[in-house]
Amino acid sequence: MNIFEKFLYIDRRWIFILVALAVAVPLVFPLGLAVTTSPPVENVYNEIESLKPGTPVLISVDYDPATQPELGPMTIALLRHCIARKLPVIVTVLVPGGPGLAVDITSKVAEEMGAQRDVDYTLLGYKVGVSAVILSLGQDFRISYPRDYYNTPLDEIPLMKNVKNYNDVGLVVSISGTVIPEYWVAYAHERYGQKVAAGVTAVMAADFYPYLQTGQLVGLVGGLKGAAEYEKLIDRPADGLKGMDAQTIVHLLIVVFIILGNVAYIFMRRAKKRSEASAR
Amino acid sequence: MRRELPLAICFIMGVIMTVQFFIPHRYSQWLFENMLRWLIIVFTFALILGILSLIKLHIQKVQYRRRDWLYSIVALTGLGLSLVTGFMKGPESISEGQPFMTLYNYVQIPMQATMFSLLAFYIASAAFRTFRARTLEATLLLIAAVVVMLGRVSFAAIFKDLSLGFSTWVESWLPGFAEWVLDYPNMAAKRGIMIGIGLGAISTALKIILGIERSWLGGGD
Amino acid sequence: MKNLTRAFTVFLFYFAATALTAAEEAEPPVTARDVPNDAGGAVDITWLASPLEKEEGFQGYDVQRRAPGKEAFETIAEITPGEAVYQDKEAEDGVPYEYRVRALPAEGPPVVLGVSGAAASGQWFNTRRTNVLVGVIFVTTVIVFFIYRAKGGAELFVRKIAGLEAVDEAIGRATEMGKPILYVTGLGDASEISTIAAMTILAKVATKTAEYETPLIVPCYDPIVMMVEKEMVREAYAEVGKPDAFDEDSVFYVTTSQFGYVAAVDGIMVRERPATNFYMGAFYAESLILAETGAATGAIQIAGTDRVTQLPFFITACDYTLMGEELYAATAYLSRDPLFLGSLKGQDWSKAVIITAMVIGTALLIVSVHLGTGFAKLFETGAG
Amino acid sequence: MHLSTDIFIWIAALLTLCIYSFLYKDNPFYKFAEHLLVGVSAGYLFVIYFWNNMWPNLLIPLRDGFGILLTEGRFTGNLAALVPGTLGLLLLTRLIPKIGWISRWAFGFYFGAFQGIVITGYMQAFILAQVYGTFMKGGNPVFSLVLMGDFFTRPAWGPFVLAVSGPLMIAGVVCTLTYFFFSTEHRGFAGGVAKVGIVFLMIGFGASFGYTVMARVSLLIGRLQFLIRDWLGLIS
Repeated sequence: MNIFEKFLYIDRRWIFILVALAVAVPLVFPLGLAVTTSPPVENVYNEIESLKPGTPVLISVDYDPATQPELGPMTIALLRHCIARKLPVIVTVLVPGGPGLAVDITSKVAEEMGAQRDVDYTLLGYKVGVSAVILSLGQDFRISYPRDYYNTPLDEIPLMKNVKNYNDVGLVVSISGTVIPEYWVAYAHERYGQKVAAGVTAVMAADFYPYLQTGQLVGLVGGLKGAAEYEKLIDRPADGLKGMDAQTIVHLLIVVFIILGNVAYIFMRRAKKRSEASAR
Repeated sequence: MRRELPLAICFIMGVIMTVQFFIPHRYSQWLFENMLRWLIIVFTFALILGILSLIKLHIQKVQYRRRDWLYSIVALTGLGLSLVTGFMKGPESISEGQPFMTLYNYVQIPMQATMFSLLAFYIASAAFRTFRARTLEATLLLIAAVVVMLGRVSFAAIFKDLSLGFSTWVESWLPGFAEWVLDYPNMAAKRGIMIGIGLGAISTALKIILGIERSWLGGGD
Repeated sequence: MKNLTRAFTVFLFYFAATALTAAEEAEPPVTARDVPNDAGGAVDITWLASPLEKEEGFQGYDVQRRAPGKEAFETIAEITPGEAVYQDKEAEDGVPYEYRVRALPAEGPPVVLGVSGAAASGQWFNTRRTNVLVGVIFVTTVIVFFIYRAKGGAELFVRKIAGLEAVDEAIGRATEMGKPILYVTGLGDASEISTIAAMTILAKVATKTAEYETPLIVPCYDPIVMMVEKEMVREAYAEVGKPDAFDEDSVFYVTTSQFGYVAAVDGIMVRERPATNFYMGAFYAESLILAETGAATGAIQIAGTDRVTQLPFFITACDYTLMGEELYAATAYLSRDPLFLGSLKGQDWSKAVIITAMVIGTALLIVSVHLGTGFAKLFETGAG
Repeated sequence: MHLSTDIFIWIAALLTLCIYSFLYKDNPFYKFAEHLLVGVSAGYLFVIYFWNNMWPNLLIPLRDGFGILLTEGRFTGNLAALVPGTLGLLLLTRLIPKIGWISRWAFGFYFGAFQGIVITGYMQAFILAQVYGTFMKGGNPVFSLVLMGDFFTRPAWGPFVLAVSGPLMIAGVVCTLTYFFFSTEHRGFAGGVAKVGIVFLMIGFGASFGYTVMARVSLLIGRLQFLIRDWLGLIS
């Protein structure tokens, strides 16, 4: 085993420690690096800005705790934006692990902004059968949601009185770490002409670009960076922006790792070839 | 009865939902709305079935003292806690501030969220030890990855803070270039894949409705 | 001269006639129309903006409706200035209503813009979805056609897949080195297509390992998958006439826990140091950890999955990767199973049509934007 | 440093550390936490399925329906919920191996319906709309002679990128589709086109790769924010 090989195959636990430090240090000692916004996120922001006050926005919490650190900040930013613009928010949930997160986020944001449940926002809760639920909302919300999360009949909720189906909703934003936004595209946008935007984990973000090009999605908020951009747009710094320093440093570290690893690999291959040649 | 009837039901339901799509008439809407209403209810049972099977598995593990049965007791205890707190106050139990939500917020969320953050460590070590530009293809992949990784974070800002000469160049070009890569070459590839996946899904659905593909029936007669 | 006057009169007459018809064709001030492609019960009313709109204090319009046999018009909606459409969603199907739109000036009585009649009705076919219907019929036809052809034993050609060519070489290397082969079939259950594909390829690999008597290790995530795979491997050994070489413990169940499974398989890689690792089937976040550990042990690695998000890790950490549909194609190629083969062929033909359409459409757009746009419209969807 | 005094924060922090101990190696702490998670989340799901679905969509309509039937003696639409309710119960027979086959009727019901939804929905969103998007974007041709003209009248970097990107995208889609075409050998012209397809695929996978790195790091940031801020109180 030559020196390059030894270098390449060091115990990975050393690398783990480096990564933990690269995240923790910038969190404790922030650098305050500037964040630039990108068109897909700006489009979501502009779409919400363009809605008339009083137009309901449907935010679908389609994620569970596994992706909460990534998607929670953007959900909060979107909620704050809608409530500040006096757009009533209807919150639905299409993954079973999600309703608890929706309860937590809506109640906290409402308290902080003095919003009233069932007037400024409403939490409809979780329903099974993703595509069936999305389709049913295009006919009548009451098909899948006879009652909200808190067991109140829909007709007794002031906010829902004038909401029958997608015709009465200005924008749907599906926030998810799965392909559920694709179902919103296929069943709410294509079938009922509903405008749809998506907030997704970075794992999925690159896969959603075809929908942006066709206009099937009006905009896309991707990962924690997307949340940070949104926080910048609404001028309310929170967890997203706070995390960006650490994000930048770890990305740099990983790029350095890739370069170092490949350089060592090339030298190792050369050294091997040379020793094989000399053996002959 | 055991195979023909479920196949027939599957066929009829599939055809109804497909044909309904093309008929805007109110009779068709009425049928559609009722089907959706029913689907949600039946599907709820399907998901509950999954949980019941899981409980059965852990109970059997404890019953027959299979390997790691002690951990199954841990799982069953957690399950019991959730169920008790979830039902003790009727529909009220799931509102904010209730014990059920405390269990969710301080036990389920931390663990589930931490699980996938483990990957951050593995990705870093793989970046160093495994991601190799072995072939031309892998090289292209890594270059695109690096562009997106640096273009989507405040990489350029570091240069600015260090006031290096070429900082403005990096600052103005890199994020735009990353966005271009995502908008055009990436988009083209993803669209190609998407059309393939779409055709695959349609063909699978067709085979199931027409009864050509029957593996969903499971074994037995 | 006489002829000239005559010609002139004819011309005048003709001009007047066309001008008149043109005036008739000009949009009437108010139009009521049944909403097309809907469930019924709705009428669209549109009108031309009144010149009064420019005046100060203009209050807007009101839309009125009169059912047949009734005397008076009833106001059904009041519209803000600047708008010129309204949809009456309360119309009864088949009733010939009359609609009247009035402009409301700042002062004085309303000015009637015009009256128009329409009856609501529901349609039995949504014409805007014709292209979807054509698409569905086409895809259904080709797929069913090829499945039946494949069942009938027709020779359907599938090209060689690069990753598969490497399989023999990889098994050969393990045999030379006297080390085992590790075969991981992912986290999918037995009904998933990718798992079925993975099992088909496993059967092929097993016949080779049986021939060379190379040890095979198959750790499983799902108990049912494990049972099926054990049978398949046993059969493969029997097929090449070496049933005794089959080791019962080579196919075994590990655990149904994502990270627990990874830890166990990692342990096997480090201890047994297999010469070749296969990862075929449905993979999630664990793909990265598996492929990394395998690369560190210096094994040749061949992967195949339809989980697009995991492909990048396999491509950079493995020697060969079957990407997405290649996994299915490989299965069709190896097994000649009519279901796999027929649907692969059907999808191939659909793709060929799509590629051709894309080329024709682009060519038309270059030649004439008008023609090309018309062609593109055939594929337009959305909004109802 | 303001160490948290909230017992629940401590529980959450310790469970988080139990999971992280997997980084050292698989161990009993990790296994304990993992099994606890399996149990708690299964219970959570059951409770949510019940209160968010069973209760409002099935049990309340049945309660109301039977209430009216018994007091006023008339049948109402609410009682229609009996049909899916019965089908649902049939589904549960799967737990009893001997009569498990009955569950196939209910399974066929929802499975068939979902497949029917897929066929038309996917044809619209994933095939037709994508083909249309390859020709037109926002009502303008993707392969635009106008943009190319702009470049020739004003030859600069910006107009060049604008003019070339559209055609490049079209080529990318066609080449990628050709790569996944299995009915001809990848030789000659088709082989060349497929090779270009691989280039596009690799750039696409690279973009996903870069983004995935970002995702995993974000999750770690979220968890360390919790440990450093909520538990250790090192930052506010």
